[in-house]
Amino acid sequence: MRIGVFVCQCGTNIASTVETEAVAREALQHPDVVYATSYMYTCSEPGQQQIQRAIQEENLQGVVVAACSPRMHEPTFRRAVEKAGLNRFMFEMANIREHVSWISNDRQANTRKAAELVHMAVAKLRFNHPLSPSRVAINKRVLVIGGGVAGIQAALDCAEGGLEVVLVERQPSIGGKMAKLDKTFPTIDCSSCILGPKMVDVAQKENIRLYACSEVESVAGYIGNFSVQIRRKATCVDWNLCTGCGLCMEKCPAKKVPDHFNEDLGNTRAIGIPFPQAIPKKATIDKEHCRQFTRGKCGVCKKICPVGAIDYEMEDEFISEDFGAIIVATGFDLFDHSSYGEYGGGRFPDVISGLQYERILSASGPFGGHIQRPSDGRQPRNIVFIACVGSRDASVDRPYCSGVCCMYIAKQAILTRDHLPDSNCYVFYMDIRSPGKNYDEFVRRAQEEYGVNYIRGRVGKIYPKNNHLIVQGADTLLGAQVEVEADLVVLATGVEASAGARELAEKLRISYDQYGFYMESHPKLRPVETNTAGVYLAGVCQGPKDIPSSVAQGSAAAAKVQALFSRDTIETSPQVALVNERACVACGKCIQVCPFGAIQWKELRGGIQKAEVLPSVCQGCGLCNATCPPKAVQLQHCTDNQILAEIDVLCA
Amino acid sequence: MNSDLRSELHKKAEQAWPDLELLIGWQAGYDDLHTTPVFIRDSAEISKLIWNPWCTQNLAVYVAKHFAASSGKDDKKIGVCVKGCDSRSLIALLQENLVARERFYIIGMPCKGIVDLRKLHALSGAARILSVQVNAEQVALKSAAGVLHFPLDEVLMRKCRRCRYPNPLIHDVLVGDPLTPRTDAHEAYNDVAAIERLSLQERLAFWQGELDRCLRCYACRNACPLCVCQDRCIAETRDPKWLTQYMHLPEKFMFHFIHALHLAGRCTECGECERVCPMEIPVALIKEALNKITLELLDFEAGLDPQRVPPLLTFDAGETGI
Amino acid sequence: MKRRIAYYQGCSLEGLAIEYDTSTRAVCEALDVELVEIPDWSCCGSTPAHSHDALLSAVLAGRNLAIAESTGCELAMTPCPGCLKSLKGALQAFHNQSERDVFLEILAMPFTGHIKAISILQLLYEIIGVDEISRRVIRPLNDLVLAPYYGCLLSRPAQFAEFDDPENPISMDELLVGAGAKLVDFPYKTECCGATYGVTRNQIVARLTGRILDMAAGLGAQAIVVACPLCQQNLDLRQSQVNRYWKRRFDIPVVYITQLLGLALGLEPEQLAWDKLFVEPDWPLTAPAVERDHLEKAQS
Amino acid sequence: MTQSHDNPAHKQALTIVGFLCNWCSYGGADTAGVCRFKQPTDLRIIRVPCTGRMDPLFIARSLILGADGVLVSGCHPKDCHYAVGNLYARRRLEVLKRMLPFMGIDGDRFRYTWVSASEGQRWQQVVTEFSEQIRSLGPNPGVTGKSAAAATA
Repeated sequence: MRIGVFVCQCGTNIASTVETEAVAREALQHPDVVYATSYMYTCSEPGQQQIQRAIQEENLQGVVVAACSPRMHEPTFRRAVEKAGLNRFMFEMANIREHVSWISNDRQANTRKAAELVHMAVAKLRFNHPLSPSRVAINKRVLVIGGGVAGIQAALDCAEGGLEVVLVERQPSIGGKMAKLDKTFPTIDCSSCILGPKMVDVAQKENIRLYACSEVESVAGYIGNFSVQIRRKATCVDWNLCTGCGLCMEKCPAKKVPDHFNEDLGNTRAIGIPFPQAIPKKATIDKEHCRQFTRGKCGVCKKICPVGAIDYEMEDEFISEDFGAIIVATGFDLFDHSSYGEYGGGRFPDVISGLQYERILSASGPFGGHIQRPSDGRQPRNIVFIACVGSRDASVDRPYCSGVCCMYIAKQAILTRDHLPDSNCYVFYMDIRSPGKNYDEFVRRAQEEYGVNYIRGRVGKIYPKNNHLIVQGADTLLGAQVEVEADLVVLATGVEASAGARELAEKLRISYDQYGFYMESHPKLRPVETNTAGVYLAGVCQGPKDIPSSVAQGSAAAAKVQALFSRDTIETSPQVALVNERACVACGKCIQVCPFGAIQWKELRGGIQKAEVLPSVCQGCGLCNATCPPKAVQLQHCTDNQILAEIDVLCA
Repeated sequence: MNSDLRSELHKKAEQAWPDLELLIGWQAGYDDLHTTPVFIRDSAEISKLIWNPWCTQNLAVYVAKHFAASSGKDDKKIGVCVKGCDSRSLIALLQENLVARERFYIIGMPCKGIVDLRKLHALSGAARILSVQVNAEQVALKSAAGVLHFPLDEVLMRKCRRCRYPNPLIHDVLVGDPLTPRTDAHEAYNDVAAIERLSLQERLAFWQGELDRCLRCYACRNACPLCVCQDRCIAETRDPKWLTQYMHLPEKFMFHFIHALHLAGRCTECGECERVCPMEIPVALIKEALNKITLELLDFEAGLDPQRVPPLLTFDAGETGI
Repeated sequence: MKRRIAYYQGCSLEGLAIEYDTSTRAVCEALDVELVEIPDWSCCGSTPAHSHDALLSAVLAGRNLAIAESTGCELAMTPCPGCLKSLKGALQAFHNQSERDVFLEILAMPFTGHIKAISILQLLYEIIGVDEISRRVIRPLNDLVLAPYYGCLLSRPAQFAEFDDPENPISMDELLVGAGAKLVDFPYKTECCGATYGVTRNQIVARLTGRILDMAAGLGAQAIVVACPLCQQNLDLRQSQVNRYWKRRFDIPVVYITQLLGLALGLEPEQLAWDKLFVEPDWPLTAPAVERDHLEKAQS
Repeated sequence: MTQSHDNPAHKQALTIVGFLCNWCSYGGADTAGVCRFKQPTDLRIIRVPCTGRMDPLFIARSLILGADGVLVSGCHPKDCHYAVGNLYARRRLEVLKRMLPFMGIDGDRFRYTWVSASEGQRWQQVVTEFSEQIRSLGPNPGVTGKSAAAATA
């Protein structure tokens, strides 16, 4: 092999503590190295041209660049050598900047280390082989998991582009948390008026298939070719027949069923449609409270249903669908404030969560939009809002800012003052976080125009006294203790990862942070991708955010899918495992350990079994290679021989 | 007593024969002190089968290496005779799905211990051994120098002195009654502990001395029932090239690291590697040391429960301390 | 079986809070608990020590625990929450790898750190248990309406106290209910009593304890029940100061949990040092004892 | 940082082989470089995709051949880019670590650890500590030394 070595000076980044000329000179000593030089900026256009010229003139078959981290410029140089006619895998990098010049000022030691790293790269390169990617066809269907506003937006944008979309929603209706909101900040427009038409669009788009009351059971496959099993939970109502007339709900005798849509503030029936604008507008039986299930007899809905849709025997159904990409938009849950003992730990009915107050404010809510106390229905006069309940509080393991609470409190206080001009609103806050278009102006309006009393400080204690709630807190600006005799306390409960988020992440093989929010590929530059190719993120499942950001991410994820699907095939990395069938002893250990199910049995003539890697499924981790006793499985571009060559340079 | 058991073995082999295409057992060797494996394909040869304290070979070695992939004609099975320790090798093979249980008919031999020929020779000194009588407790060794008597325990294999499983843990039929495990068994890792008591330098010197004798004949590997790579062993392959043919210490160390680490969490301590070593290197000790580690670290002993997965082929996300 | 528990009395219980000491010993005896007084016990390392040097405080408390260990007891109980905090601080210093060596060096006594420090409430609630105590009640506190007041230290900081709920403790509540009393839903269970400001700035104490007394009175409590000498002192001894400050006429007895349980267990007021209270109860201390058989019948 | 690493007088050529997973620890080492966190210069890093790729034999071979130290570093458990590679690795590496001293090779010459791509400071600390540890152990006699005792004397 004819190898060329190019030592980069990176201006002075490398050259100031490494003698690059000496490194290049020493490289010429190594077997197969026929050309070595040092250059100011190897990654620059002239630097790349120098490599390409040398490939041609010196007839190089392999190139080593000693420069920055391969995580930085490996793709750049691979493209450069490819343009000059070499296979892009006939290239190796020695990291002499991040791992050498930047971590020590000892010129002598650095130069020796750089020379050894170059030697290792040369030794490895001598075992490199040209590799070429294979291509697999893309199944141009997309799965959207979660039917909140982010998922709806993603589904609509994909459908608009002509893609076939399947939208899976865990609840009986799409709409997510936004469907429960009364108004939205900072424009005070009605939440269901802006979301409703989008929900209807989802139902009407012919290329969107909606599975409500359904969950993703398992995911197999890889980008372009996912195979997903979906569990359609038994609703006990045949949705093909149900017309959404609501008769069953009217007649159902179980009347004391907690209304989850109204955050348990009111009661509903054991069968019914969660809210009037629900999509799909189909009834569902709540088995936990339905008398047919709890007592074994009732059957009222079955008798009354004009289309005979009720089926108590219905069981969960499993369907399998294939997709080329998956958008995850599973949203969030609200922090459960019962861990705040100082706020009553859930014992006081008039200390409520922010979402409960949304339902109270909503005209379709439990009190028809009249603000009243859950305990006695009395109209409150003094209302206290407490910010950062389950946010920015390490003591409840929620050190992060939920991002939306400052704004929704301001909105709720404004709406309260609007509804009840005689009321007094108090907001206890730590800091006001309002970085958004017209957001800070909105908070100012709450303070200045609507006369909401903002008190900077934490609340230490809430206790009932004479049918009031005494809110004890600190005003850190005045340096004084304050007490407010409140009638209603609204806790600005923060955002936390949706229940089941971790389990779904395991199925999708995407990573999540310690709080259960999904990890994007890069916090700045790849915000909607995950580390699993073909799986994208939208909305709060990735981290707290408001409606505009969720919608933007939904659209962004859709755009990513459209870009992926604009091609018919995708290239798969050739850095995958490969079985040498002659060496394989069919012990099956590689199949056992592969995290991706990428290795399977292959039967040769005569019934002889061998392991076989599916290159499009293999992610290239090399676990099989490490496990295989006769080393019949070799991870391409990181083979045993390549690693051994590097070790031998150092140790032999 | 041995003759009773031998006729019982013959009787049970005859009974099983209609379902068998092959029966692997022991037969007499070139003298009374040696036995050799026998592969019976004709019922007339069943009479060749013997059972005595010289039946040292672990016949499980043939199971995975030669017959795992073969499929039986007319659903006929392969019969194999196993001692308690040998049965653990079979279970280890089952744990890794290297053999199918239904392919084999296992004849279990409760075993009181196998005589270590090397110990006999050491005891007889230079004198040629003429004959040896073994009864329940005693060994009578007749050599040119006269008759010597020893307690049986003194001439048993190292593994037998710490045997906890005299009865096969898996079998289709048992020859003789199950035995009570010995109550005076040596601690499982006595011999490992003896090495561990040495200083680091002494240990290195010990292994340098022992492994320097290694010829890289690979007998230890070939006798191992769990070394299933056979001639694809990376000690000999060129691609990947883990070892050169150069006969120096690092290559010898490396070979024994390969052999031992490939058996980590798998070795059932049948001791065959050490028995067959022509240079009498205590190579089994390395595997025993690894077994001690996997037991302490991962609470695993190979070859006991066919359902358990060897610990290095699986993981536990919740485990701590490593 | 008689339980043997090392007893650390502490300085408060020798003086102002002697009724706490008397009643604790009496109740423990009635409950078959043998209190082994720590021989030659010394200062627990409270305020004067810990405000000067945490290590000094830890070693002072450690000395008492080391002696307690030598008595063979596995638990050391102290009724005073301040002492409890000091004793736990010693154990914390011992179990902290970086502090242990210097701690032991200064201590210069054998110490294994196996002993556990608990409060009287923990002894009654967790070790003896509400069930056993209520089984032994022969004079139920039938008509009494009580406000249980825990103060700051008994259940907090949570990771230090490792006992009861930090914001809404219930151990004393359950013990009192088990003894037959009625409770008010007392929102000031864990409010501040002013603590040692009683000495330096007693107006603060007057203001804070006034709120507690006001709440208890407003809810109709006939007594406030406490388990801390400092709380008791601020609420009881200083009640007249509070009355002057607020221009009120509070007249609420502030009693130790052990005094009330003692009555319920059939002990006489003299055995429980009821006469040491400043605000005397206006209700009879000894309702007629109920026959044990009769009580058990009623309970079953 | 002290300048001691930069003083050639303190130097004694050591060979420390590092096996770093591409996703976390290699990135962590890059981060340390970008932040200019000064480190000893004895470490030579071999990039592998995942610690799951690490056959313990690579480490055994390095130490048998005379590497003075071997450092393996990967993603934190449960943060593996390939989900579970490091969970397999930690068992295999720990078994090796405990086996080495039985064969007369100092287990302290081998360390495995978990450093994420953002933990540049932690990487600096790991490299510094490990290099100092190896420095205090001195050169590895390997397995060829005529007498092990003489080699360490």
